[in-house]
Amino acid sequence: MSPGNEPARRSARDGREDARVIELDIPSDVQYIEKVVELIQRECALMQFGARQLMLNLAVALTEALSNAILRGNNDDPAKHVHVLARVDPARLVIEVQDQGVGFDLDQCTLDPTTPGNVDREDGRGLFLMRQLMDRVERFDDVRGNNVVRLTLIRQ
Amino acid sequence: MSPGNEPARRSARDGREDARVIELDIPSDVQYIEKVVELIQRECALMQFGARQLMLNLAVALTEALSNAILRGNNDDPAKHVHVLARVDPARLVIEVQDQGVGFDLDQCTLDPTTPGNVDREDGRGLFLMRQLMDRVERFDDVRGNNVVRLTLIRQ
Amino acid sequence: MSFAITKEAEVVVVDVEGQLIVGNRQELKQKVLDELERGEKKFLIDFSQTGYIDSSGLGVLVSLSKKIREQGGELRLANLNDDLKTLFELTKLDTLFQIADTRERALESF
Amino acid sequence: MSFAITKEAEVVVVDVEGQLIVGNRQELKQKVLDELERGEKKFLIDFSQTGYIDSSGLGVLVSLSKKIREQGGELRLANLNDDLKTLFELTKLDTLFQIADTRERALESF
Ligand SMILES: Nc1ncnc2c1ncn2[C@@H]1O[C@H](COP(=O)(O)OP(=O)(O)O)[C@@H](O)[C@H]1O
Ligand SMILES: Nc1ncnc2c1ncn2[C@@H]1O[C@H](COP(=O)(O)OP(=O)(O)O)[C@@H](O)[C@H]1O
Repeated sequence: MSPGNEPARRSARDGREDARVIELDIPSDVQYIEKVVELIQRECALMQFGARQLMLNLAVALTEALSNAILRGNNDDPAKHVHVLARVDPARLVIEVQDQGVGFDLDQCTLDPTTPGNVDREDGRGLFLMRQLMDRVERFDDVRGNNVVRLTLIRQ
Repeated sequence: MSPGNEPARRSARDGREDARVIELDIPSDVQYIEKVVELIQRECALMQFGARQLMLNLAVALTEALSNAILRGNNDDPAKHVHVLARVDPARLVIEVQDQGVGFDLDQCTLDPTTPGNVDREDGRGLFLMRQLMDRVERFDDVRGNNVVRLTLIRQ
Repeated sequence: MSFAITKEAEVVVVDVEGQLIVGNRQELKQKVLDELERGEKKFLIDFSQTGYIDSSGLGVLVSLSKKIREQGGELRLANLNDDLKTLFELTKLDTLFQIADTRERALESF
Repeated sequence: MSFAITKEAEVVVVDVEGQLIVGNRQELKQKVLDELERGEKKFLIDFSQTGYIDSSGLGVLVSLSKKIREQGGELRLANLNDDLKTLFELTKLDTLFQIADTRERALESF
């Protein structure tokens, strides 16, 4: 083992040790959203994420992902569940929000609410805000065919 | 199918439909406790549990169970996780708090903090309060040998 | 999360305490529509005690602004913090609403 | 969750805002011990803005009451709501502490 290897090894190990994972499974009811957001905010606050990332980027984007999962994916049916996996380390937060719906086309469904024809619409800002406020938004099917939206936020 | 069977069937079905289950998995850090309690309080508030049961019985007993799991069961090691399963229906709340420790003897460990010699102790009130504030407290090992504490609170 | 309604001179002032999100936006909508039905015309929504707003909260504000205008009334917003300002800018809703820095300025502007 | 410290006449008054639990009790303990080291002798902890207290929060109160007594000082508690009263009764801590119904009564009692 050459001494030159140590810094890299140490930092890789630190990265693993510093990572924190929270997992959550809730019935589809929008009344849970705020408390779930607060729990993940607490997790990120412990990882020194700044106030703006907690109160704007994370709070709004996660609220959008959860309400879409509850209302769109699961049709507001409390018998269906939403699963949340949040992994945070000093570099980034990655959240996966899984619903029991059939999924959707992320690009097709994302509107631009800032065009003159859209700016006074009442809906259609959710995916747009998620993509503006997160560094990365992805959608995929998990192994069981359930819809997953993955949000990534780089710590600043 | 005789008509006489219907009420029983219907009420059994209603019971299932009304039940709500929340599942949570958190790293061992007491900083998460308050947010977990708030999430389960919200769940019970949606099931019409009264303010006193939310703010006294549930809040204190669950805080005790979580802090024992984090500090006693998992030795405050954030790499170890605490798993929470909360099932609530209109009749009762049942919460299971699982840690990765070897367990303990519930009766042996429960002190009476009200005796003259104990009343000015700084510790030793957790299990006593859990048992005073919940209708039932049980401890057992799950299939993997992990320690589980189960709290039951009848709705009033 | 709650919505406190007070009356200052001719203006109905709503303080949004906590979040304005999918779980409570209907409550805000109903409270304002009730006042509108009672004949009130001037509305100020004050966000000094607000945490965050989601897209459905923004949607309710858009909907209320239309309904108030239809009745010949006016809606003003006040006290957006930096995070909320960003939210309105990202969605260009800062071009749709009349937004004042302070409650006093908003009240004067009617 | 925070602990606001003010001084009324000779008495150090601590308002416990939110919960007093395992995650923040050390902060309360340290704040009171700091005042004790500065030579303060009279302490009042006001629970009018408190949600709930867990066993480790109760433990900190017991510990503080001993430390304050050791320095020849006095500790009073005030404004326990019904839930908190039950908690003190269940643990018989109502026999250990001097508990006043209101802040005023507590201040007068020194
Ligand atoms: N989890 C989901 N499951 C199914 N469809 C979704 C999901 N999330 C978003 N969508 C689709 O994308 C559309 C746009 O979503 P969004 O931008 O959040 O606006 P809104 O929800 O206001 O319509 C939704 O109307 C829905 O058709
Ligand atoms: N989850 C747990 N795992 C292991 N031991 C436990 C657990 N919960 C409680 N205990 C044991 O029971 C004892 C009494 O617990 P408690 O009444 O909460 O008082 P305290 O935690 O203040 O000692 C603890 O000191 C510990 O030895």
